[in-house]
Amino acid sequence: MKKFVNDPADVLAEALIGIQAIHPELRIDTENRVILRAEPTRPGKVALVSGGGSGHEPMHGGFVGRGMLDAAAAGEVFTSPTPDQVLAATQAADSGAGVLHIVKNYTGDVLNFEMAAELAEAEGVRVASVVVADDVAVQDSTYTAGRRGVGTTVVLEKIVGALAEEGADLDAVAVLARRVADSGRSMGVALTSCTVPAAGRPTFELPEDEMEVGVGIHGEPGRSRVPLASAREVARMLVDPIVHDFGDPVGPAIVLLSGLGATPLIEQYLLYGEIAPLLADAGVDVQRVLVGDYITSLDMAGASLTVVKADDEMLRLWDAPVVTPGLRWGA
Amino acid sequence: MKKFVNDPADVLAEALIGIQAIHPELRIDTENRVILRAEPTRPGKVALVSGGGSGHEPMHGGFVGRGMLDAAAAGEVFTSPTPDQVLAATQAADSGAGVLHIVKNYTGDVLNFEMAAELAEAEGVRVASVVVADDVAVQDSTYTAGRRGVGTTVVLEKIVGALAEEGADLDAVAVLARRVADSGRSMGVALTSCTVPAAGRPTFELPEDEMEVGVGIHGEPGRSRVPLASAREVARMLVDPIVHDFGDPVGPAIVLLSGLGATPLIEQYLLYGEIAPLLADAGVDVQRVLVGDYITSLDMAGASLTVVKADDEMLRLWDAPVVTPGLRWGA
Amino acid sequence: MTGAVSTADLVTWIRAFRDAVQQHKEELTALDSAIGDADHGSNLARGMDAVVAKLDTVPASPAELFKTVGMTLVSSVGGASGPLYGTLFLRMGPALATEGTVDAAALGAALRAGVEGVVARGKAEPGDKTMIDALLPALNAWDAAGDDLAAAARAAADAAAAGRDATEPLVARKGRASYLGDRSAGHVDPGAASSTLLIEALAATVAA
Amino acid sequence: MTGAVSTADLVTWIRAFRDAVQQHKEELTALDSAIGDADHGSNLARGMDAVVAKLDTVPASPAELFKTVGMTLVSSVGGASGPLYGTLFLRMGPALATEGTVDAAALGAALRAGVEGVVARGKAEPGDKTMIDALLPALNAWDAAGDDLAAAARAAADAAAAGRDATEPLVARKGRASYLGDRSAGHVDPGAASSTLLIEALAATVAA
Ligand SMILES: Nc1ncnc2c1ncn2[C@@H]1O[C@H](COP(=O)(O)OP(=O)(O)O)[C@@H](O)[C@H]1O
Ligand SMILES: Nc1ncnc2c1ncn2[C@@H]1O[C@H](COP(=O)(O)OP(=O)(O)O)[C@@H](O)[C@H]1O
Ligand SMILES: [Mg+2]
Ligand SMILES: [Mg+2]
Ligand SMILES: [Mg+2]
Ligand SMILES: [Mg+2]
Repeated sequence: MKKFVNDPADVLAEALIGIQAIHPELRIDTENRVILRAEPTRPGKVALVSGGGSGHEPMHGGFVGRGMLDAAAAGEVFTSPTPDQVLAATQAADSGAGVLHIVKNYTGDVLNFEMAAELAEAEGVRVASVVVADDVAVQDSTYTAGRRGVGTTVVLEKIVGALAEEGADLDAVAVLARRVADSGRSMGVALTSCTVPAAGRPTFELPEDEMEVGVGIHGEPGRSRVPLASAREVARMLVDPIVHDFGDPVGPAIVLLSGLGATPLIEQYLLYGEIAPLLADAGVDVQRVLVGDYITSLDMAGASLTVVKADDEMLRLWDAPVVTPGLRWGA
Repeated sequence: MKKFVNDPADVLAEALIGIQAIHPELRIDTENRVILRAEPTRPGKVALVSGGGSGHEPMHGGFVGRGMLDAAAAGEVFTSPTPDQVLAATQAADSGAGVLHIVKNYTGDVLNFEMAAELAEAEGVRVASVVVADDVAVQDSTYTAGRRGVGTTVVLEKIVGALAEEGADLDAVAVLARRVADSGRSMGVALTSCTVPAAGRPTFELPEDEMEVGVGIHGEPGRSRVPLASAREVARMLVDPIVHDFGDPVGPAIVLLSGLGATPLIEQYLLYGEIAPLLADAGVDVQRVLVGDYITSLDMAGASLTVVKADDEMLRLWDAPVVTPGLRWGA
Repeated sequence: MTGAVSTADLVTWIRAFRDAVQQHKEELTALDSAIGDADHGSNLARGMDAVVAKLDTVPASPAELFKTVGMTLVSSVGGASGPLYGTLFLRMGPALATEGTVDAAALGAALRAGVEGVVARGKAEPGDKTMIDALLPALNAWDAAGDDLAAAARAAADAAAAGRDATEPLVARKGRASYLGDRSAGHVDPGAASSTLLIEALAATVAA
Repeated sequence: MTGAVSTADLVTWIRAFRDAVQQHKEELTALDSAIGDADHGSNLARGMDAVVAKLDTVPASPAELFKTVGMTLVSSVGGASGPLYGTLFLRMGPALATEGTVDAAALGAALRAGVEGVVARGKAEPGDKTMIDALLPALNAWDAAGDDLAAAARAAADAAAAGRDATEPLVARKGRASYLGDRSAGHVDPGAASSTLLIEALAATVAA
């Protein structure tokens, strides 16, 4: 395992030390492994709290800051945070105006945030939750755990963060959050497996001439394994299922192409060059686009495409200032 | 070779198509493979032009924009651009106030920029040049090609870009550029080789239990190959040669830790957590710090540390607004 | 130790479970690599280490013990298994008397309360390819075995193992493995494997 | 073709060099992988393809031909070898008459002008482990061989090959390989290898 680590058991704790050294504008609660804005939440402002397993950097800690999250609970690598952690994040972030939990739809995340919300409400904190379940690689069904949450999370945190910054109340914030969550679809592909530090070996074996289509961001194997394809073909494998899942013409949209950790920017640029015309052909009117590492899967080579249908309000909030380690503009 | 590419011969051309689709605020001269700001250079403003081989994204094209570069010439992967390309960039960027060429010290870059400067001057464009040679892994000597240019380039482009934006003349811009270039030192380490798309296989073989210390950003083998070490030991291998090379106590500094392309942010955070106390112990007073992928080497796993001694003017210019794909703040 | 166990015996069980998890940590993670995210072994190992660190002094009662185990698992494991294993123990405690020893019937009732808690939290049904597929058969075997504690525990452990093995051909409908659809078939569920270690540790403890 | 070559013959040489570069492209890149950045083969191949694309009509004179070759290499190769190979040809042209055929002495003088141009641009000295280490011995052997063109070219090609081989133990002092310090020893210089292909192509052309 070739990684910059010391003892694999210490990866999260030590990464947090680094984040604190790099970002004085953030505050780390080391005991609870919570990343907060250095400044406490403005009285009256609804707080946005997210979190999840680590290994997806910059998500979530890298999206804490003005215009986006108020706090993020960092679980162990690929392991959702515990209720205690989420509770600590929730209590620290609450200004009295209530807290929105932004949860990616994984059983662990849902259960731990659920317990945390119960505990927080018992302590008198108003909590609303939104669950992001945007991964079209997973067949949706009420009998299963449903779809995974991927890139729409980032878009949601940005847009809803801007609304909270404007002073909207918890109900309004939660309504918009659910609207954004419902408007997003994602699809990913892996060229290599990631290696969980504590496991010490790749989560799956992928021969030199194969790739995983529909892979999860925790190295969960995808829905199918296909021969290694050109960027042009990969673009189609990402765009088609998303467009198909939307059904209706998409219209104005915010698009995110995220590298999965080990895919360099030049490949992401090239891949997006193939994706853009396919989106246009399919009636996706790309209004805003981000390409880079935003939601990763440790050292996995691959990419994940997210398309979020966006109305004027969402675009306006997208353009509002944001000052976080992972997203920054307007200030 | 597991990459998002079509024909390896088309990597650069196709990546530029992607960049154009992502960044409407940039203009791509596809024929000459030059990346420019969409807005022409303000009359009277000195233009900053850089460039080099591709495969180091976001450098250089990702640093074109307000407060940083005016144009960047993109060579083939790991191959410095030709004089024609640099000439085209120079002519397009010049507002009449002259052009600063920012050149990394590689034989190819130096020769091609030199020829371009001769051609540009023959066309009546005033050109000054600064050569960045900051890689302490390379023994310096007048009998050799000297040191390579690495991360100080990014810091220089930011600081000097801010000065040019303020309206300083070419001489002043060049003087500051040389001062920044002289103030920076870098050191890199690779855990894996990169793979040049046209070559199709890793540039060097590195066994599972070894790493290259002092590696170059083109996959040039380093000065020594040592057993795979912990992040704590790697931090020392990066910090010690830099501090030793400075000799005198460093004092206030800007620090850049760049991933080399396939190293995820969580490892970079962790590594910086180990670097920070070593820098403090060595008398480096870190005033500003960037950690992320800024100057990469295709899909190499590894990191490069840069320390630039910074006086108050340099810090002030560092903090000035910058709006580029790769660096953005203050606007 | 045929009819009933003391709190100290139950602590021995919990310690034995920790040892079994440590011993099978890599195996559990390997199972989770195949159909999940390669962390079930380290998750449970981290949690059970935290639990054992709290057991230097034996708790006052079984109820107390299970509360400590459950709270510690909830606050140290994370993932899906943290709240689920946590709930299992948190629900077992209140089902028990706060004093004295515990016999087969009492422990069986406590286990039932725990497993019902897991079902309530996780909404898994039998055959969904989860820890439920080892725990439910274990419970049923326990009840069917009658008054003898050692026999009940032995029957439960065997049933858990059979339930665990039976998860192999199943297509997962809950948890991370469900994302795989049909490709989840052909692998044993990691949570069913760790639950079997739990019941097996109990059987070994009461047999000793 | 013993005493002199026409522009068309020289075009044949340039085409033969392109073919040789294409044929040895992977080998050149492999040499560059060991002590450089793994692009010398693709760099030169790209450049020589661009050159040959411009030679559908035979240029008016050797001077014209070399100018085209030099300019095309400068504008299509990049890297260190682009300006250096470009300079080689750009300096060869003016050293030649603008009409008629070229004999051994004239071609030798042109080569000398070219190689001096490479030295002036790249500041490499003999023994620095660069293309110079193949080109300079070739030049000296050419001059020593006298009037016979085929003999001069053959001698030059053999000397280039020997010079190329002699770069193997050297520690590089110029170009990218110099960053390696002592670790650059034990590998043949890629530019010396490609230069040898150039002179070898000439020898083959004039021998034909
Ligand atoms: N809804 C559920 N109900 C019961 N058990 C579940 C459920 N979801 C997951 N599990 C169990 O949890 C195990 C995975 O645990 P673990 O790997 O620690 O968590 P995660 O899936 O969050 O990484 C599965 O093997 C399964 O037995
Ligand atoms: N200063 C120099 N003088 C002469 N030849 C040089 C010099 N620097 C490099 N070379 C030659 O260039 C070759 C490398 O060419 P190439 O790989 O195409 O360029 P780059 O090093 O920019 O990738 C070396 O093998 C060497 O022969
Ligand atoms: Mg997990
Ligand atoms: Mg090169
Ligand atoms: Mg798991
Ligand atoms: Mg090279």
